[in-house]
Amino acid sequence: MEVLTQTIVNGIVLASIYILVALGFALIFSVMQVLNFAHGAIYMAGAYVCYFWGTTFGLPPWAAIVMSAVVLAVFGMLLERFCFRILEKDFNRTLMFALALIVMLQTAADVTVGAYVKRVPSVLPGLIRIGGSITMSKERIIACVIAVFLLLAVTLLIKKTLLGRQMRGVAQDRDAASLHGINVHRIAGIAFGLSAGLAAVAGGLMGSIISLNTYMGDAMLVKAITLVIIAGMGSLGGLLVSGLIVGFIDAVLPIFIGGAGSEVVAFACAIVILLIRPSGLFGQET
Amino acid sequence: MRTKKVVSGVAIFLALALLAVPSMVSAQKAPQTLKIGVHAALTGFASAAEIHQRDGVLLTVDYVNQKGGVTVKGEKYLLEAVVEDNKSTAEGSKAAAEKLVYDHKVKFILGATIPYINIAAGQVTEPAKVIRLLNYMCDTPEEMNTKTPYTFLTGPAIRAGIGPSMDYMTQKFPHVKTYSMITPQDGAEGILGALCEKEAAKRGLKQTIVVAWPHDTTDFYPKVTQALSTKPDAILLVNGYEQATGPIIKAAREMGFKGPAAMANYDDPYDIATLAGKEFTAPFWTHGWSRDVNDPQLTPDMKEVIKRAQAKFGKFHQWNLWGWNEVNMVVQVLQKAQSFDTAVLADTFRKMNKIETVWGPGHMGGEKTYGVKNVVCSRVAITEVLPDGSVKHVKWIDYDIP
Amino acid sequence: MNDREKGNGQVIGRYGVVAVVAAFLLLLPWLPKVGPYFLHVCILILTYIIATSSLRTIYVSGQASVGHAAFMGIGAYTSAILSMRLGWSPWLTILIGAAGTTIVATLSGYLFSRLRAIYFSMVTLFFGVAVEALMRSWVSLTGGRSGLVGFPGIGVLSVPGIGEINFAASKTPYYYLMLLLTFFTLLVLYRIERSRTGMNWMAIAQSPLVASSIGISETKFRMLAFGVGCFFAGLAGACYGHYSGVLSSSSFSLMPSIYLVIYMLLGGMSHFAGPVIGVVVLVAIPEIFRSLKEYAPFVFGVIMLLVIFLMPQGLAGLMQSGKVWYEKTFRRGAL
Amino acid sequence: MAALLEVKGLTKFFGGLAAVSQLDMSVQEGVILGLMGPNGAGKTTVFNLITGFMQPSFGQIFFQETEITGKKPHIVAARGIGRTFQFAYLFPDFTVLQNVVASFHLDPKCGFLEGLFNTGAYRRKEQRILSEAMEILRLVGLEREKDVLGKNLPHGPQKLLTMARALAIRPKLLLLDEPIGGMHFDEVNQAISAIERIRSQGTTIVLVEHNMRLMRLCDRIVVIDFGEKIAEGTYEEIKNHPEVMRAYFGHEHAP
Repeated sequence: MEVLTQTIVNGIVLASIYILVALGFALIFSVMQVLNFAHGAIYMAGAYVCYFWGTTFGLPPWAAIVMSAVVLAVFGMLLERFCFRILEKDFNRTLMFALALIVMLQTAADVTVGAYVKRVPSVLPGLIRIGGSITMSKERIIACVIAVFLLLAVTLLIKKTLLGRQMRGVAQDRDAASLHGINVHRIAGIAFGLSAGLAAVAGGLMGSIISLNTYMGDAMLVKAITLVIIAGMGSLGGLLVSGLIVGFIDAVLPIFIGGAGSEVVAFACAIVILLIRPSGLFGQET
Repeated sequence: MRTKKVVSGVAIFLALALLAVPSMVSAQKAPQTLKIGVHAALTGFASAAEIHQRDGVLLTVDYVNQKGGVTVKGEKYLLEAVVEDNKSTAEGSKAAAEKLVYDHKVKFILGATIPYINIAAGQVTEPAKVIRLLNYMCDTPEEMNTKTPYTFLTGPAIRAGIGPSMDYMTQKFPHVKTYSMITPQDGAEGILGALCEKEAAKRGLKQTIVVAWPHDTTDFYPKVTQALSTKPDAILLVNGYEQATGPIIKAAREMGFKGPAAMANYDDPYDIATLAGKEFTAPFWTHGWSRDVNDPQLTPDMKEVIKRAQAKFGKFHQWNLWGWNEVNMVVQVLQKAQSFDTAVLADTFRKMNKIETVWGPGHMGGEKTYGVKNVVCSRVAITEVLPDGSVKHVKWIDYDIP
Repeated sequence: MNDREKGNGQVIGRYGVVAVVAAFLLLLPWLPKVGPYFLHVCILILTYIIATSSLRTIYVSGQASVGHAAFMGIGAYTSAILSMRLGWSPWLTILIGAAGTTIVATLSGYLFSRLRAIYFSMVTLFFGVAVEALMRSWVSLTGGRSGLVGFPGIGVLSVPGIGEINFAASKTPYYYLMLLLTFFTLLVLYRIERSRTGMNWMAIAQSPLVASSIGISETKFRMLAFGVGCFFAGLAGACYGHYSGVLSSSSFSLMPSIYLVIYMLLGGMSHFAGPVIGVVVLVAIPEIFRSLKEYAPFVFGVIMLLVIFLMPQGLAGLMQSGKVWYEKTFRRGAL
Repeated sequence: MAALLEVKGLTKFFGGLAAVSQLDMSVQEGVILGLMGPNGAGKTTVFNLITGFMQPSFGQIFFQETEITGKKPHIVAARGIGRTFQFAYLFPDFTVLQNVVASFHLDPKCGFLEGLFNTGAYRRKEQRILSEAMEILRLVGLEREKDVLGKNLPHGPQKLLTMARALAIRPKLLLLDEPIGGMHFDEVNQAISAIERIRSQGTTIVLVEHNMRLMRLCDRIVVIDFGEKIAEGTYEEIKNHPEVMRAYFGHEHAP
């Protein structure tokens, strides 16, 4: 019974964090047509910056997360302004730049703080008891809550506000949008900042749940891509479903399948879905 | 367009200039030095620990040189550590070994940790008859066997910890009858599982399940769920490293497991307490070591390393001890053998029935287990993390590997 | 008159350059100060040249694969396991490994050929990581994370006339083997690219719509490109496996695949020589900077950034503009 | 004599509405057939259905008495139906000459291995192809631009190039989709003379066009509106056909 509950909750926790990362990846892709392979590295950087604020500057955990989100958001905007904007419309060079970014960020983390075992101080340590026997870690729950809250906020931002409408406009047709007087670059910058910020928050939250390491981004990047592909490019609702699918695969399958078998299953699913519905489960047919 | 060309020209010039730098740097060399190769992961997932082993070697080399270096056949030799990054990959490991053996022409390589990295390096060092000192090894048959006479295990052996851990478990927690084992999926899980089962049987314990987690596991909940599903009285972690052990303990506690958790390995208790959360790590013990310089039970060497590490790097990490240990092994063997012929050296090493480790007196063993008498046996510590998160050295236990 | 002389001069010059390079490569092991480690790096470079050039072949047909290392892995593991379990000669198993890779590639290539652009990249990415995860988790067959060891090297080859060549004794035979294979690979790939097949590939890459309207079967030719490319990847992987004597799945995961792409893009995708240049530069320079230890990857990153922002056409493009500039000045000198 | 192309009850639904419905049409050998109709009448859809770029919902298409309904585009092309597109789609990074040479993929059937070993036969074939390609370029009057990159051509010549490319597969039937759309005057003359020359070589042509000058060339004209055939006949017959008037101008008498 408690095993079941814990597993289900954990599935939701993982899902919410995956979605947080994937959302940023999808955002950049749909607004800028850039496959930002460095998204995982940014997530990793977020975790480290958060650790930095939390320990070196002794900020309270929640403040550390906020600050790291801010730092990374600014970093993202700078990236957009001074790098991706220059390489615009050159797919190969954009891709290469993202890869270079991975190398740089990972090495930077490695040589600065990387070598010591560390963990982001958790926002809310301790356990809560549900009923008699079922215990759960508060930080996982809180991580999930924060993630869901952010997801709602971003969804509202995209669906309801003017900025969101402009973003969707740019995503649909860049040129038409700029003809309608939308400052495409500004939108791209904001999207990049937002995406980096979300990744940073995810990093901070995950960094308190598990231990930090400089290659934690690689796995998360693949997860994000899996989510986006299963959902279909530029489908927010889809992300929710695909996130839950992958989250539960990761939370449940390892219990039954030894070693890395669960990964094989997850990727096989992604391949099959791609082959059957290239535009993803919820993407509009092209 | 033109400017672009110019700039790229400049860029190339810079690149070339950069190329020139290291060659100049590596130009000057001190006379009468003895090079010792360090084959450690400075990048990649194994670097978290092995960088500190490297640091340990560096500070020990300084120490030895301050004391006047090593004397062989009346000649004084200063030690020089040449470090190569094995990049935590098989290719990297092989490349680093090649570099050390053929370019730096070292006679000793202070080796790595992860099975496939050790094995890959062995492919190079054994044919070249270069003595390689492993920190650690996961007992996969390829790592050490009769075909690897030049490979020595100087760090504490993995199988040495299992028995003492179980003894401590049965003494301190008599109610414990069953335990489930959690270990990384690095190829050794089968061997270790069988080994533990045997040891457990001797002590009337029952091993309910062996759970193996892949190296890049991000979330340990599922694996721990699997381990706890058999309702064990205790959990026994064998092998693995702090970044994993910490979260595993954390997960187990979060899932409401209150029984004793033993790390039958040499993970740092402080790191684990940090990762698992000080408040709910206990009851937990490991064979890693206390950093309390006032503890009389710590050997003088250990205290020396702790002091020097804090002075040199501002921070002590227990992997510094491994580095110190390896270098001192080399020194002892050299002084005993009074020769640079690796065959002679290896032979002398095997015959040393008394050898000083950083953890106390030791001797050679392993002939029955591995077919070669290349394993240094000394003693393991039981170090417990107390409920308040502080770390206490409980006792030393001597061990011998036949 | 003047022009013709210059033309001859250039022709002679070109052959001269080729001759010098060939001589250098052939005599390399015998040059002074060339130790086993140097040869080891050369063998590595040659292996990557084969892999990267074959990757470029796939890109030429408009298929941006991000899972190429996985196919090297398939070749390597197939060959290693066969030679270990069945005790067959590595010479045979290497070929089987390459062939097996081709079969897998052609089948998957057929399935994937319905996907274009990013979607194709994504499916290859997933294929790559899935294969790697499989290698990692199928411990009984591949040795899992601890890697596969104990499979035979190429050993002694007795050639009538030359006598016995012992591959175990030194690196020189391996070097020549890889050199031969690299030459063979580049020759074949170059011929195909210059032939009508290559033209069809480029046509499909530029506009699948038009290509099919003039009777070019997209599926067939994309499959062909994928098969050919992966054959050489498998070949390179298998040879490297027997050379290194230990295989670990981590060598064929996402990052290695991505590095192959980096080598190619940095060298310059639009030039046949691009991958060669890219690999030589990106493998050689970090080697020179080994002494920087954990800081070494920065060098790699810096080079990438330089190329990305200063050389849009990649290093090969730079070479070409250099040649143009040289010829300009040469002509000016002549007049 | 039997028709070269026979279309029976061709129907294509997009979602609910029929872009083409119950279209019957037959093209005799050696004629130029004009396919007329207001914008959105479904002319291009008919082309796409014939050449296999779209799958028909119902109906059959016969080419030289053999059914080609729903065959893949490259197979249809191999059977001998060449086509151009409404927009000047071409290989932007190939030169004009390469654009045409590439289209000789079907003839001669050059094998992978021949190309790989660069056999003498293969080289001779490629030589022949080169000269034939030049001929075709001369036919459409692009021989001077032969080394220009496709993407650097102005729109008019691009359209001519697509015609040349379609011609290079030696089609028995050539489908031209608005061959002179967006051209200016002298380019139009160039195109028209090219089309006449093509026809004089005995290639059957179906063309979609609004331009009346081009329609005069046609031996027969089929007019469709909302996917249905509303009239068929010679230019003269069509010119004053009431249905056509209504379709085009909304009322019966000519302007």
